[in-house]
Amino acid sequence: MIFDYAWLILLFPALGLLFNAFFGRRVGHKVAAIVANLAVALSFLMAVALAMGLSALPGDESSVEVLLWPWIHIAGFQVDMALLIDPLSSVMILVVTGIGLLIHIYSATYMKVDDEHQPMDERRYARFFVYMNLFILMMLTLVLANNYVMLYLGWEGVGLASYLLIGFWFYKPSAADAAKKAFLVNRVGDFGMALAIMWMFFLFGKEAGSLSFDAVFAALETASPAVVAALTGVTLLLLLAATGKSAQIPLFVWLPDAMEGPSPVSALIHAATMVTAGVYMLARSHPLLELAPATMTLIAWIGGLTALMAASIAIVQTDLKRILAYSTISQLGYMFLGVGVGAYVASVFHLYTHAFFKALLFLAAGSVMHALHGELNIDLMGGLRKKLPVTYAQFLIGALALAGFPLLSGYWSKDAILLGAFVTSYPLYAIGLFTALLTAFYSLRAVYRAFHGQPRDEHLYDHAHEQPRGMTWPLWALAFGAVFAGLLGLPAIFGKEFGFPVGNLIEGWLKPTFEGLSEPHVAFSTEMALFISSGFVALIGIYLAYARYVKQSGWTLSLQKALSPLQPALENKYWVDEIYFAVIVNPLRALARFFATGAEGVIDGVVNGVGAVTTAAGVGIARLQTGLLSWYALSLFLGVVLLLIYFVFA
Amino acid sequence: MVPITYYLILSAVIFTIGAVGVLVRRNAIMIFMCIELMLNSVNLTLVAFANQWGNLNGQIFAFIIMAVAAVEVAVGLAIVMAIVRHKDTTNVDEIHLLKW
Amino acid sequence: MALLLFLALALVALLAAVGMVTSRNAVHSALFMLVNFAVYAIFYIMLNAQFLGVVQVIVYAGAIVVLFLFVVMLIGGEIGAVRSSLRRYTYAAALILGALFVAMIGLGIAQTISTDQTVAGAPAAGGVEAIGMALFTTYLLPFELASLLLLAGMVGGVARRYKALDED
Amino acid sequence: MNLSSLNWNSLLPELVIVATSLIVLITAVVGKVSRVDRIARGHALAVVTLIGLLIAAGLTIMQLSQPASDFMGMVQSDALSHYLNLVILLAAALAVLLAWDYLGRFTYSFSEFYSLLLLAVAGMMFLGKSTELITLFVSLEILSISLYILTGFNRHQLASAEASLKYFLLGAFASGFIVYGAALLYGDTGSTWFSDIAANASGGFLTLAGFALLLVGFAFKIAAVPFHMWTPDAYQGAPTPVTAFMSVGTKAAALVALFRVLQSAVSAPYETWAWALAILSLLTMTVGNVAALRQTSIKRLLAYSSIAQAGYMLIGLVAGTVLGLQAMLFYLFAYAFMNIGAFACASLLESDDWSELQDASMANARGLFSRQPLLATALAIFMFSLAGIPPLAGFFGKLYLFDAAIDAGWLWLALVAVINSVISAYYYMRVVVVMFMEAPDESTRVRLPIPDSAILAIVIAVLGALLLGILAGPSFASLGQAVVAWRF
Repeated sequence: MIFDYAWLILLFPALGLLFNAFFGRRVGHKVAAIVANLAVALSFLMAVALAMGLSALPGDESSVEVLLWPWIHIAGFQVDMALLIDPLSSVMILVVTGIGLLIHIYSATYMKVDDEHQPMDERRYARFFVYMNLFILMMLTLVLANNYVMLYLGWEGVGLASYLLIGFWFYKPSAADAAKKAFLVNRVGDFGMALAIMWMFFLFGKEAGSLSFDAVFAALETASPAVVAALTGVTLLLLLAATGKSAQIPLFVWLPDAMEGPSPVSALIHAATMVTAGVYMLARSHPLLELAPATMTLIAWIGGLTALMAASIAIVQTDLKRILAYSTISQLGYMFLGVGVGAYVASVFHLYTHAFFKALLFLAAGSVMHALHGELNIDLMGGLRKKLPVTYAQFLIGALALAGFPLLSGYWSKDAILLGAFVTSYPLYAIGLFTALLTAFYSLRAVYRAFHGQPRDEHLYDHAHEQPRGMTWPLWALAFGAVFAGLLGLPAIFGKEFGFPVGNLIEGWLKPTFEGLSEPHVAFSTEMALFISSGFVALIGIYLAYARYVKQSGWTLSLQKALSPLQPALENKYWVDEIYFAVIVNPLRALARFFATGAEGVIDGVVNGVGAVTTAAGVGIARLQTGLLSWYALSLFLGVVLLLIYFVFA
Repeated sequence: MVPITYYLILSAVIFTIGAVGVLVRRNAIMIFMCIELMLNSVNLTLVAFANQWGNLNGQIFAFIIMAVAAVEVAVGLAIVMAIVRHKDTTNVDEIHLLKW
Repeated sequence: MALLLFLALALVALLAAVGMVTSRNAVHSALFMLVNFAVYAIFYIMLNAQFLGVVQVIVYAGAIVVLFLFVVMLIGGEIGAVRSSLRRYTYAAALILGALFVAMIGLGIAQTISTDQTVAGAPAAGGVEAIGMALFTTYLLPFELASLLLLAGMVGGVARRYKALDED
Repeated sequence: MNLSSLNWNSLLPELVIVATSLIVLITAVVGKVSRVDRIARGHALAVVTLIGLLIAAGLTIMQLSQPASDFMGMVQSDALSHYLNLVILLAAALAVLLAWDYLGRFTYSFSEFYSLLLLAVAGMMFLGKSTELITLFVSLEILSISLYILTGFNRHQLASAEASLKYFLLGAFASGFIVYGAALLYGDTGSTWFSDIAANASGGFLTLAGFALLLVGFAFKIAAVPFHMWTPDAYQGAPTPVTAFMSVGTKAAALVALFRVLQSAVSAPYETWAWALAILSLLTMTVGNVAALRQTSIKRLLAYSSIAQAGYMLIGLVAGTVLGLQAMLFYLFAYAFMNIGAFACASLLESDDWSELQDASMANARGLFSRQPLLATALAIFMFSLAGIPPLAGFFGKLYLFDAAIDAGWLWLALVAVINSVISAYYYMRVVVVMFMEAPDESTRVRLPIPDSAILAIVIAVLGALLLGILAGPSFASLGQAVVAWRF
């Protein structure tokens, strides 16, 4: 039985990271890269095998739990290290290992030079792959966990890998700051996660004896109204956690800065996989969410507004990777929107297509960066399509998929979410549709600014060189996915109406996980109308970008002038960073100072608040250690006599 | 014949004198001598008990304690000398670099 | 007779102990200690531990006290201890604790060991042969461990040997 | 008596350690070598030491599956002593890795250092096995004497000498009490064997006084309040590898030996000694944690933290159940990894200026993350583990200890321990915050050189702290099987 060997999927990356951690810097670039790639490749094969094994099971039993070992076992409460293999997790592991493998392959070439474009030394090179394998391991732990505690383990683990990789060029202050920012912002979210788990422990721990998804969800069926009421709180905390990990309002600020990490990291962790963990976790917790409609509504609005806000900021960004970062936030907003309106399948579908085209875009951006020796400002590019035709083609495919160009993968999945929004709430649908327009505009803006027109910096242009071969074919593979991945999720209704041999594959696959929930369905004509309108909107966006940046039509300039009052807000990212700085960072700094130097006044103040007795004890105990031997001996002798008296008279 | 208790009480008293000496003396070497006094009193206790029980157990123990005391002296005096080389004092009141 | 001898010797031992603890001069203390140890040697013999009595003289009087004296002479004894208010409290505390300690131990001895248990003429247990036999049979392990202990002490001394090398 | 009739097998690991110690020692007197060669020879000696430790560990592991055995009734080889041996050997091996480069900074007496370290290891191993008072006392002295010397091994530093003097005088003072207690027990029962003591004890004041004094000795070694005063000073002054080793090894050996005494020699009622230990435990963790709050030296902070940790571990003894023992052993393993790991990181933050008291101060760690992210991360992991944050080993150790306490009816003690954990989180987090959130000073901007051996030690410790956490269930269960076999 293939499931008995499911643990192999975790073992391979673990072995890979151990090998590179211990021997990586001695074996040279080639071996280090091969080992790391092989580890992920084997994991991917295992993921495929698991998915195939799952598909062989009858539909109503397609969920397998594999116990690795009992983990925590105290007085009537048990948490296991156990893997849950079901349709949802199988999609996730395929994405994580599949996209992960392609990015690993790309990195093997990409990371041969460092941020200064100097050859990378073996040590750092191996370290990079240690982190990458660690990330894969942790991400797999996260998505395969069968309980909340293990999920939290993976949750913190991917966070750790993420901070280490954001700060990979740690000697650059900007990178160190970005890592710090990611760490801090995520702490807020993770705190929510920890609280949510504790709360669930108190709600269900006794009854279910475990925090496994099955046990918790089963306990819901007999839950008292009080427990159901408490679920709103629990789910709000889960939402807080998800907004941290998935960079949503209010905790999105760390993601743009996270672009300080190497490009493959941005592609893998900050676009394709880790940031989607929040979406995964919410989708996984859907039985809880279903009982907390208020949270659902909040999720939908957070998603919608984040999508709109991030897309609008992306329009004015000039740093290629930052445009993509905001676009990631915006696309994650769509996924949240999908979850919030109950269109879980659509969300997961978008997660899956997004992984392809966003990874493609980031890697293509990475290869632009490579070509231009680290330059990312699109204002300094231009005309690159002549110099970098392959990269141009790849980037264009990614951008079109992101823009929702009809029939490409992004088109299908975005529409599925918009459909869900349309069924639930017209304002949300309107926001989503308008965001689609912005999305199409900013993605093509990036393409036109970077690759079309005249070179704006001759020196950069002259030195540009096409990507090396090792980086090319993973990109083509991703491009293939960006074009065709959507075909797995063609609306079922198409199959019915047009007589396609296959219906909505992904919906059929995920059905067991989201059993009992009906995906939104509307009349065929409505659905067609929605499809056409969103395709139309995407084309408008693309045309706008074309008119503004290629044709440079006069009316676009006057339009821009008309909108210019908005520009400061956009360029300053709605001053969110500044607001946070005032409201959160400064108090946090104060807290840090308090932790660091609190010895004197502050701690006394705080401790005084708790009780003057403790202060006295604290001061007293520190002073008791006088450094004088006689005093120590006296204390010892006092102890001796007290013990004697105690024992003799007890 | 001497009651065994006399030996025991005597050694308890001298043990205590040694312990009190450890607390009140300030010279490291003196403190150390007081500890030797304590160990010796223990030996007396052991030998007295051995006599009472009529077995060798206590005597062997006392013998081993002598070995321990000898080693402690060798090591202890070396340690005191190390301090003297640094600080030129054996007064433990003046040796308080490490505190709080 | 034996009791008288014991009482006389006990007095000497006590006085020597008090003298050792209170003497200002470390050399005097060491000499008081020597007296105390010598009295103990006599007690050992009275208690049928002849071998230990001899060892006591050789090891303690012969080696340990001499070593102490040697070091005291080398680095000078305690010169006029500094008096501080803290010390007075220490004295009081030490004496009270000491009294309590003796009381507790005395209580234990008095309760468990009856006073009419006298030093029995136990078998000539403490001879060299008996001790030797015991050490090399039943108590082989602690004996060997004691050798390890001595080794550790020796190594501790040896470790000081690279002084010249370490300090340049 | 025939030597070959003795059960040497039960002492095999200890014999290997002693033999290694002798081998290491002998090289000190062979030939004359230049200074450069001396360093190389020091490394060779470290390798020999490691090999000896590994062989001993291998033999111990092989013995795990064998039934309990004894050697002339003096020592008992059983699951308890085997697991203790593993903790001690692990601690020693990590300490050797730390000493590898560190030692050369102040001495050339490599062979003495390693041979004393090995003797201390042997002493600890014997201590955990002793079932007889003389053996117990001699073992205790072997480890103490070795550690006194090791504590004062850095002769360029007054602090080291002072630490050594304080440790020695107080240790010898405590020895006086422990040996007096042993004498009283002998007087009470006429024997120094635990089994006889348990069987023949009068149960009167003499017995109780004897146990009380014996307990003093253990409490001193465990660094339980109020017998802890030497600990911060000795730990701060000693060379860091020695501190790391003794903070784990001594505590482990003393705790296990105390457990053996309590279970096989004590005839006093459970309530009597359990309450005494409970109060010691309460005092120990509270004093340790409160005093650690204000420390500015990471090394001294860790010293106070190790006092507090001893308080947690005493809970296992208080419970006195299978679960308690199991939890204590688990915690010892966890503690070996996280505490030595923390000291390893601290040793890298130290300066070479021995003239004054300059050890790993908090200021040296400022902004460490932006200088050496991996080192900072490792230290953070150890701090998190010591603070008991999931999913690290320390968390599970505490969880099991508290669970054992509640299971044995000591709910209040578990609650006190939880409150203490919260207090302790403050100072552990302070270190993390300083490393991650503060900007480095100009003076501390330099990259610290990290020797390979220290990296290896830290990596092992990190892996241990992580894996014991992730594999908490199975490792706790396997300890359980061994411990249940132990007679209760």
